[in-house]
Amino acid sequence: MGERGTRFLPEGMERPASRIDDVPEEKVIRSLLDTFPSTVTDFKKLGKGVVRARIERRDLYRCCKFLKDQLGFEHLSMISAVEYDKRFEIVYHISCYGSCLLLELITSTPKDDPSVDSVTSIWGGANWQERESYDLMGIKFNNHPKLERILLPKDTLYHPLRKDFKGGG
Amino acid sequence: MWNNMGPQHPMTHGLWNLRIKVDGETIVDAEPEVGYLHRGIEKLCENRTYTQIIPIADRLCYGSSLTWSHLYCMTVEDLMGLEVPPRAEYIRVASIEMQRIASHLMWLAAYAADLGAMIGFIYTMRDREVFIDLLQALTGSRITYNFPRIGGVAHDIPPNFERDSLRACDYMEKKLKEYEDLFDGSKVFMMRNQGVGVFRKEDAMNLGVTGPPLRASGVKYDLRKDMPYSVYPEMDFEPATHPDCDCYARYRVRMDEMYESCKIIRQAVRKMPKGKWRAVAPRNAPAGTGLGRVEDPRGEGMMYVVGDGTDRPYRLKIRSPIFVTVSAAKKMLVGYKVADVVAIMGGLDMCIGEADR
Amino acid sequence: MNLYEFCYGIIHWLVDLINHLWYWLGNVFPWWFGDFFNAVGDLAASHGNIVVFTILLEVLVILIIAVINVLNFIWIDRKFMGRMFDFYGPYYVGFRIGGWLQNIADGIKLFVKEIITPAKADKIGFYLGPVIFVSSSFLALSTIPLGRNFGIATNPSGLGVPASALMAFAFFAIAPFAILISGWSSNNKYTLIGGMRSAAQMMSYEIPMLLTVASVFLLAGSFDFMDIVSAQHGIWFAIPLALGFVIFLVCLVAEVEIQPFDLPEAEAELVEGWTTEYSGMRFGFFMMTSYLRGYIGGALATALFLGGWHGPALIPEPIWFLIKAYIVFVVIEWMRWSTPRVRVDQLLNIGWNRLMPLAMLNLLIAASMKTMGWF
Amino acid sequence: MGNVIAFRSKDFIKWADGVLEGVLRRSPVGSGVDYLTKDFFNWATRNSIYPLHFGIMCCALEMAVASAPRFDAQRFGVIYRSTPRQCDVLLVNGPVSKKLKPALRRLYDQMPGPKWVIAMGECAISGGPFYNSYSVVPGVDQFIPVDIYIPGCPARPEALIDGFIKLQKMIKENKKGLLTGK
Repeated sequence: MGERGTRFLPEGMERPASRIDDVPEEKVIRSLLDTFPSTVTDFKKLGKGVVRARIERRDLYRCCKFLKDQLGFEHLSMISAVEYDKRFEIVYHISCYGSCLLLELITSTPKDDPSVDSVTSIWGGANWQERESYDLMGIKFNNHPKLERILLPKDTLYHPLRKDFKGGG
Repeated sequence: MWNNMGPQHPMTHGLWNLRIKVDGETIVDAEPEVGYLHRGIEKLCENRTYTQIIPIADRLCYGSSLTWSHLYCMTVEDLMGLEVPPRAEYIRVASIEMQRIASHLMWLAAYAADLGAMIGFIYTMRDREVFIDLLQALTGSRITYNFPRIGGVAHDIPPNFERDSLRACDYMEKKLKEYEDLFDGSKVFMMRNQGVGVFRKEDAMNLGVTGPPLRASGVKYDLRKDMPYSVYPEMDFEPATHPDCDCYARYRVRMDEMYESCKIIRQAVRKMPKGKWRAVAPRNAPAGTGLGRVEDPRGEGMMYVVGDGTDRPYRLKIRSPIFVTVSAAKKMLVGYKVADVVAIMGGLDMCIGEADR
Repeated sequence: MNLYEFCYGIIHWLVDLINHLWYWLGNVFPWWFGDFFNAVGDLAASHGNIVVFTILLEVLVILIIAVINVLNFIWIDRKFMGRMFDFYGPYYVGFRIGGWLQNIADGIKLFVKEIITPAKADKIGFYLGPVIFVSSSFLALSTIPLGRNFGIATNPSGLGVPASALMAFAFFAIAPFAILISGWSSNNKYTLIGGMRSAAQMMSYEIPMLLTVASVFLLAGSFDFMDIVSAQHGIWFAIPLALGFVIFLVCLVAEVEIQPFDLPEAEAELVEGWTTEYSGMRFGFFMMTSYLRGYIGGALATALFLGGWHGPALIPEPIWFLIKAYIVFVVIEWMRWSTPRVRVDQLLNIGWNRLMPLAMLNLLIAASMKTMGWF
Repeated sequence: MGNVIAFRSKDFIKWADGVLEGVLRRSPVGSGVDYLTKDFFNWATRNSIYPLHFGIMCCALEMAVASAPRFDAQRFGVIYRSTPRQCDVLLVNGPVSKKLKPALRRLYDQMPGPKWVIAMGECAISGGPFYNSYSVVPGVDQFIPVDIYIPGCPARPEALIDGFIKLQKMIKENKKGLLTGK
């Protein structure tokens, strides 16, 4: 595993201080719990190399910053927004280039105020994915550089992926 | 001067709009605009049963539809906790790699046509038919195959499939040498590619670019190796990388990937075990979440499905590699000439079907 | 084959015929302006008139030859491309004579199509662009003789142009203005960029081209096509001036805007370049004239470097000339369909940094050969 | 008469055009010209079909394949042009989303007449698999007149070539001469 980690580490990148190579899942859980003891909950190991954690939305930005800078999660794969009865859940799938590890970070917002902090300043790749979530699900991302509709025309009045939207599908 | 390139423009290969601000012939700002092909697939999936979604997943990307239906089936199998028979996995891997070659050949055709070498377009399109024929023999269709099923594949391989695949791989490797003569041997092609669209490793990693553009920036990140799925751990291959970060590196990475795909197809059809090719899948999925990640020809494809105990998914989210990659267009384009737009954006292998969903 | 005598004969016969008619009319109706008919008949039969009509007929003949050649060129282009690309090219149209009628069908279809002038276009420029482009190209064509006695500008009537080669290049160089005018007046960003590129490209490739042509002038000691071709009686200039011939071909490709240097109409980046807004027959004229310029280019290369109409006497002179021009054109097409397109800064770089010094070197070689007295 | 004198030159040209063309069209000269030219013009028009180089979805790929060596639509004089100004046929080969609809309509309006529209594939005909989506127009014929429908999802290249031949037949049935054609 150690050999593998160095082999896939990109050249010229600084190795983060607490980079995990061996038994990554437990290490991630431990360091997250140490840093955010009150806001990180509900750990679960979903499969080989996939960890799920929930975080309250007030700590989301700090947690993402910590994940990128300290734990080496450099790649934000996907941002998905899911609507439930009472809340919206925003699921971040974060992985790192070096080790086979995928973190599923879930945060939830109430229905009357669907807004979370934007992580665009941490991962540039989040820019359009957040815009897409805003477009289709109506979630507001605070501090986003340009929160506009991206897939639908600018004058659309609805957010189609919400369950109360009945047109089409 | 702001200039719209699209939605109808020969450069776009699909349906999107690149707004560039030019100063003379130099690009000073760029802003891609997508959404012209938005079909609302995520919403459509919520009202269809799990089996009905497979054809729609096929139509996500017209360049490599098999990868997407395979990804969908993998995701739902993860949700249902299904075990796929090994023969089905081998058939899947062989067909996906054929699809990858076909997709890369289509990219090469479009790229050559963009750069003005019509001969490249014609030759690659001609040789792509070999693999399209193989896939047609396997699945019965040319572009949208509807072949993977939840828990396996639709049917067994046709007779003589192994022989034909091996022949096709030999033919392809011969032809790839020819393309290398045609393109790498051309001074003009090298002039148009080397040092154009330089995309540093740090930017590529920050902006979430995956697939050949990322590997062409020197990052060895291939989900087939890094987070192996299906039977890829048993295959012997090496993800292609290139340290140059420019358009030529992207071209080289894709060419090398085609060689690797030939290798994988050979191993897959030779190692293919006997047995069943399809497991019985339940009609309803349990409540919970499922996740699938594959290495699409264009990057990291990902699906996230939320089941609620019924026969329809509660939510299906699709991560499209091109959607994220095209958002990095500004970083690549600024500072180059108008003529480089076709080389840079063509080098990303745009497939708008999956980006707009 | 003597074009002038041929045309003179026809015109003379026609004038005689008309004269007889007039005289007959004058005899039949003597009471009704009889003298007038006789006077008109005498006037028509004057030598000056016959010469003028002869030259007009010559122009017509050359025009017909040019148009047939252009149709052939488009057909050869498509068929040759087809052979390179593993397909047939046009095939099913007309009487299945290899798809030769395809070009005629295209032309007639474009004639039937609606002609659109964009609402915000500059009307005068938009109309003038194609006119200048087509007419300047035909003027350049008119100066090139196809045989010793087969040309307009160099005929034995004494009305020919003395420096016909110089004239040809002068007319050939008008085209960038037409392209610039039509690109600017279309009021479209792509056409504007295409027009600008065209102007930059043509002007920068004009200079090395004329320098190589100057070396030919130096060796032949004349600005006239007749003298240049007859100076190549012993040895074609392509052999002593091999470097110059290559430079000339490269510049020619840039001048007639085909593939490696077809930046003004680069299809992938500028939709159709400077012809984007033109529809119907105006576009047809542009397309036809671009092939006509290919023909002119082949003819110029033939006349200046490949010995013109010199060849074994079995075949008539104009046919020799056309065979050589066709071969040059096919070589250009070969380049066209197998190379990618260069970028505009690279194009200018090639023009100024590579071709210019080489053209100077070529001129030096020619001058030293002349000084040594080899020519 | 006073009106005629008060004409400006432009008006005069317009008036003369109208009157002369009207007279010509109605007179035996007009019908004679039409009779002489219609076969020829019709032959030219149907043998040189330039579709617009415009790809939307899966069928666009088959459109590209149809011009590649194996299927070779160029045999029939089919050449793809990139600008709508020089095209005869608008080949709609995919679902038309609501965001694309104005752009497609504009492309159709920019094409010079006579022009035809081919709807290729199920998506363009009726919306196809996306018929009930919130952002797809169910069928391109809702806002553009369509002449030829090519079914298939995606339509195969042979089907596309067959569509072009059907279009040729359709043009052949509808002959127009020099004067009636304009």
